[in-house]
Amino acid sequence: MSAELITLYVTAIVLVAVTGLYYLLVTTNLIRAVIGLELVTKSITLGLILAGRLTGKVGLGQALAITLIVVEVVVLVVAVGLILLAHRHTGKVDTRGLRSIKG
Amino acid sequence: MTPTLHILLAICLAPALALVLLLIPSRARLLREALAVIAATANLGLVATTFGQQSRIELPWLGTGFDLSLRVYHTASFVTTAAAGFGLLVTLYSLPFMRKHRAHGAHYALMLLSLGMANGAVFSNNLLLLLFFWEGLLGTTYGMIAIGHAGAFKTATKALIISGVTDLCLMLGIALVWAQAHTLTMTSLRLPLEGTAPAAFVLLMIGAISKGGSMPFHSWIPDAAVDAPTPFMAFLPASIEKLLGIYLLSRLALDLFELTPQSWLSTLMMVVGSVTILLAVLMALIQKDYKRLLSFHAVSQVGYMILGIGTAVPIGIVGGLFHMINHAMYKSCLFLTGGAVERQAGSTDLASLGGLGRKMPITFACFVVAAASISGVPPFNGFFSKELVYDGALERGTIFYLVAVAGSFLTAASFLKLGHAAFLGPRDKMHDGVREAPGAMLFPMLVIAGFCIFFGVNNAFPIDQLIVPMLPEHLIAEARSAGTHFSGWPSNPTLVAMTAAALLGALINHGFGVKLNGSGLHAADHIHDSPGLRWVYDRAERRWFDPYELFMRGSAYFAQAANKIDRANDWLVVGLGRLAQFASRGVRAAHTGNTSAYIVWSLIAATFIVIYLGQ
Amino acid sequence: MLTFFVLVPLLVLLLLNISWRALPRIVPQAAVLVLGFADVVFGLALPSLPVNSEIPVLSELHFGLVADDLTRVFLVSIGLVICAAAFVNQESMTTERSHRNFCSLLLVSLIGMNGAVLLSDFFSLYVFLEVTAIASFILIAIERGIFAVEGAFRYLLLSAVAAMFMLTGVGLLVFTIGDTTFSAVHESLNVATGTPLLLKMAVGIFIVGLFIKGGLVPFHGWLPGAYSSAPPGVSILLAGIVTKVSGIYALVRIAQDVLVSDPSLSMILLVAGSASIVVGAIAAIGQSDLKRMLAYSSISQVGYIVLALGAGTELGIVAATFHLFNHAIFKSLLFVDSASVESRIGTTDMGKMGGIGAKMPWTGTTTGIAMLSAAGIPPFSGFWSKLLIVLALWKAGREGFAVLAVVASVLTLGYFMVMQHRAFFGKPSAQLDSVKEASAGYVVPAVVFALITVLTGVFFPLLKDSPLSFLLLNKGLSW
Amino acid sequence: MNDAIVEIVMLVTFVLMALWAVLATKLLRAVVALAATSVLVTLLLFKLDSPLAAVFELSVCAGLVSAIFLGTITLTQPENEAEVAESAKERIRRYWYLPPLLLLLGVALLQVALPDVPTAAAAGDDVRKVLWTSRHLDLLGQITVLVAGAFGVIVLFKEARKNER
Repeated sequence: MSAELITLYVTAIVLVAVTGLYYLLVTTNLIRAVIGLELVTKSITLGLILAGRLTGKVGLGQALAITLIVVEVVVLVVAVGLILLAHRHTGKVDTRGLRSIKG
Repeated sequence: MTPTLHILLAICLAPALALVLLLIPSRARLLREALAVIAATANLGLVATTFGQQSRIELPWLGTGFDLSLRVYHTASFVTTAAAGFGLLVTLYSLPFMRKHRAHGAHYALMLLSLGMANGAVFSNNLLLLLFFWEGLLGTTYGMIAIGHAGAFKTATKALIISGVTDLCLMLGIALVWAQAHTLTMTSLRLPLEGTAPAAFVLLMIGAISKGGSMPFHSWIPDAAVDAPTPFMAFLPASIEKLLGIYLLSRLALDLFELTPQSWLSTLMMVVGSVTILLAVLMALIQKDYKRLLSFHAVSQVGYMILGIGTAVPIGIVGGLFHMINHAMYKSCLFLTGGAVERQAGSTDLASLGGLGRKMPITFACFVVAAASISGVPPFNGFFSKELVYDGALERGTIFYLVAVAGSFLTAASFLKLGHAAFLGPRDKMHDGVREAPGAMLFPMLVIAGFCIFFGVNNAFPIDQLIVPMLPEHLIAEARSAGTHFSGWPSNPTLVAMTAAALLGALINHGFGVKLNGSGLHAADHIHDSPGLRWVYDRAERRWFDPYELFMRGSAYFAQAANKIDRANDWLVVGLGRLAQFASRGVRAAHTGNTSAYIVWSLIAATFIVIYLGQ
Repeated sequence: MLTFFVLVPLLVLLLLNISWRALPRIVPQAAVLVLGFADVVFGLALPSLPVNSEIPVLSELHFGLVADDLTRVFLVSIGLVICAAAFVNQESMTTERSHRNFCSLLLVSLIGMNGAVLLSDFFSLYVFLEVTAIASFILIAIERGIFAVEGAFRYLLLSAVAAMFMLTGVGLLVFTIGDTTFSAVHESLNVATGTPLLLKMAVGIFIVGLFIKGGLVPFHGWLPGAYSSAPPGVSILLAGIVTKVSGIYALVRIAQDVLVSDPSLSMILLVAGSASIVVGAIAAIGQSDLKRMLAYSSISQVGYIVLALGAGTELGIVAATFHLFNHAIFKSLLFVDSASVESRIGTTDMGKMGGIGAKMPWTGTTTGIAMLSAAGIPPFSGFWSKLLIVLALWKAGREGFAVLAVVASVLTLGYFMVMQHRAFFGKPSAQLDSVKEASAGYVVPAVVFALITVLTGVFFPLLKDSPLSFLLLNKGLSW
Repeated sequence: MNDAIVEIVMLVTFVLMALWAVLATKLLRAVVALAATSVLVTLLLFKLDSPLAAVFELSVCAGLVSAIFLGTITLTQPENEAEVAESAKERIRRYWYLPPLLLLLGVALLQVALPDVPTAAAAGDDVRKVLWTSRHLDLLGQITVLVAGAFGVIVLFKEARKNER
């Protein structure tokens, strides 16, 4: 792999992570926030594999990525469950409905 | 029992039983009371059997080379036995007195805890360990005041702050000792008073005399007298804290530092003692509340002890130490009579009392013995210790002697007033149904009054057997070579005559006052109104001489633009509270409930961390 | 060892849920209590247990587990807090089914925490912390109220951000040395003459994730909401142990085994610790809700632990661990007490409690003990750990931070006094006339914790030479 | 060379798909874009010699996750178009500082990371072997996580519906 290609990989990973994080922060829709979260997870998966590939530990990278995918999907399921509950209470999937605990 | 186990048990048993006591539900009141009495008795037994033992116990701590060492020796046995004795008597007294109190269990638990702490403080042979127990005692003091009536919280806080500050002084003093001697083991300390040692001495002395309740660290005691339960007053400020404070002071003056009569520190102590004697007794004279009057005497009398020990001559020291034990007796006895009056007559306001002597004869008799004792009437114990102190003071300077005698005069005058107002004179109709206090309350009073007489008539026993062995060898040798006799009738007839004159003067003054002002309660008003003193009193009543109040008031002026609060105490609590609340409101306003904002905080901080690491 | 702490609970968890309906309520409850108690017992007795696997099939595998004194302290704390949570939950949870789910999730949480304190690998740490975190999200929302959902979702989002940081750190570790075990990272950090910047950065970024999970200022946004909206039993679990294992345990482990006395790490810890102490205490003063005040107080106390780690010395680590143990005890105790008050008057608003101490003496007294311990008043255990913290900072030449720690103690005392004054002291209002002491399920754990606080405090001087000396990590300390 | 161009195209598409997921006005399209991003990650994983992880990514992320999202969208109320546009405007006004901040974080990472890029190594150990020999603790973790997820479904979904009835 050439150095330029690696730079490109890293740039793409950082860009997607930044996009996802930005989206997570600014959106008022709970589902969209979770979509932002998923984007970051994807870039991290790719990053782990890339890191493993570059140090010659593809197996390690894959092992970590698989565990990561399983863990994150369960987090997603719980998040969706919470969103549905919030929807049941407030009738919306809006972050502004979840701002009552403060101070 | 090995000595180690014995001493550890003496320190831990009472607190442990206190915890057990708290576990007993409040419905099983009798069980609680029984346990409290058993614990106090066991404590007395444990410490009394250490008499005659000599041992040191080292508990290595954290493997640091820093030993928590305890030491059993005559002085410690004596002081703890006295403390335990008072503990037991006050416990007995509390049985009827505290029966209906809502914090019944906490009272006994805190008393037992205090006993354990006091034992620990006296047995510790390491200044840091002593500090630990000292602070623990501060905590129990706080608790015991706070369980008084609803407003006692404030007084408790005042006590906590004053004692906290002086304990900080103690801490600094210990640090200075460490810096100079590189050890905190008390038996291996003997610092010459040079370099930073005088500063250390003064700081440690502040800690000691503040526990003793000397001016200017006294101001919480009169407040506590009104707010806290009476047994507390008889227990901590009147006896245990005095014993501890004077114990530490004597250790400072006798062992830890090389204090000589030539040293300016000796003079300083004598000045503090004299000022305390005079100012506090002047305040006591004008009080119109039984317990508050007594509490100012508790302050005043500690002045005699400081004066006596401060003289740094054997006879004065013996007098100071003897006065310590005597004072603990008659003052707790007086507080107990105060409590009996409060319980039976429902008030301690002298204006509403009167003529109780016939209704409560035994209480009155105990009062008379204790009052005669505190005024220094022969042959009660107070007379002999005061004479010793006078002797020592005269050796160092006539002015100190005169102040001490003047204090005696005023003491006698104020007790004549108190006895007259409470027990003699016309009886209020309200008190027709008043009866003598129950036996459990009379018993401790009688025992203590008996000791007052015994220690007076037979003063050779306490002085020669208990007090003199507390002195270091070289002082005993010095006294022996000078042919000084401590016990028996005072050797200087001039001093006795002076005392007699002072007491007689007090009696005449009282008669004069009663005639002038019409009643026993107002018998001291002419002193109050006399030209020079009136100005002082007016200001004292406005608490000008209370450093705590002064400090608080100063802060209040500073903040008057912000809020109009006359009591400086309130300002500190409320003002600092407001400041904290204001800051808190700012912090809380930042927590808007917006999750994104929280994540952004984290990201900003994370950016800083990454940049910092990247350098 | 793994068998005891991870496999057995997992097996029990599965068994409990296979035969779902047949089991009476007491069975899952008992299972949690037994397993939690086993944690305490094994934690106390661990040195005599074999470190490698006992099961023949698994004996080939080496899990790279650690079982030092730090682990033991945590195992004991985990067991104690889990038992308390189960006790309190037994009383407070109304429906049968949510109680069973609660017990099962408690077991999940137990597995996650046991695993987390035993392992020695950055990525496995992430996995087990996520296990604990997921159990916590569900537990917070187990009664499905809107506030609980909000608290849980906020926790989930910030926890996800934390996971991102941790994974970025792991990614960088794989990228630089191709290994994620503690020992490998430690060796690589020491081998090079100049510490490789990227490697340190990787650990640093991982630590940012731990900061979020541990709720340090300014990473703490989720914590007050999660603590105060959770059901009583869950608050105890979260405040007592979950955030400590997920954030602080790993920090201690890294400070002890990986980045040993690294100056830049020390600086970060010191700054984050001080910020947490001050901001947490100030925010706590203004709270009117008991649980929320306790949550901010938690932030402040965690600040002390991190500050002690920032000293960068062995004494600092000992002080941090001991304070952590104490904190687990007294903070759980405070949450147990808030639960018992809530069980009687149905609210945690301190304005409505005035003078409840007179009506609920056990609760009032134990709260007082916990409060004094938290403020560092002798002879309670908190005094000793705070003393050790201040000493550690002073010895490390961080005098300014030592002074800060002492001064902030006054703030701690301040907000607890406000709390005591408003909630427990004073004259009970007329509405509270019929209030009685809470039931045994609350009082028993409260008294046990209070006893631990008092006994540890009183006998601390003897701790060094006792079988409990592992609480001080068995270090040969010198001042 | 040809190979590299394919990878570059895939990377660019990956970024574009992520941007589409973010910019899509309709939630449904955003989910589809997310699935597409997932597919591209799968392809990139294949390119990086990680077939097993790729399969996982495809089945779990592109499949299961999308299904979960679709289910959520159908269960909840649709968004109001005007509100979405409004909030998009507000977000630019309020959070203008975020992209620079995040980029700063990213660039800081890149700056540190890039100088040390190791020379590419050949594909090494086998993933199954790694999983079973040195990462079995993670497997235990996975099992527990899945159990926890099952409880999440029980607690958060199942009972919610029961109560609604």
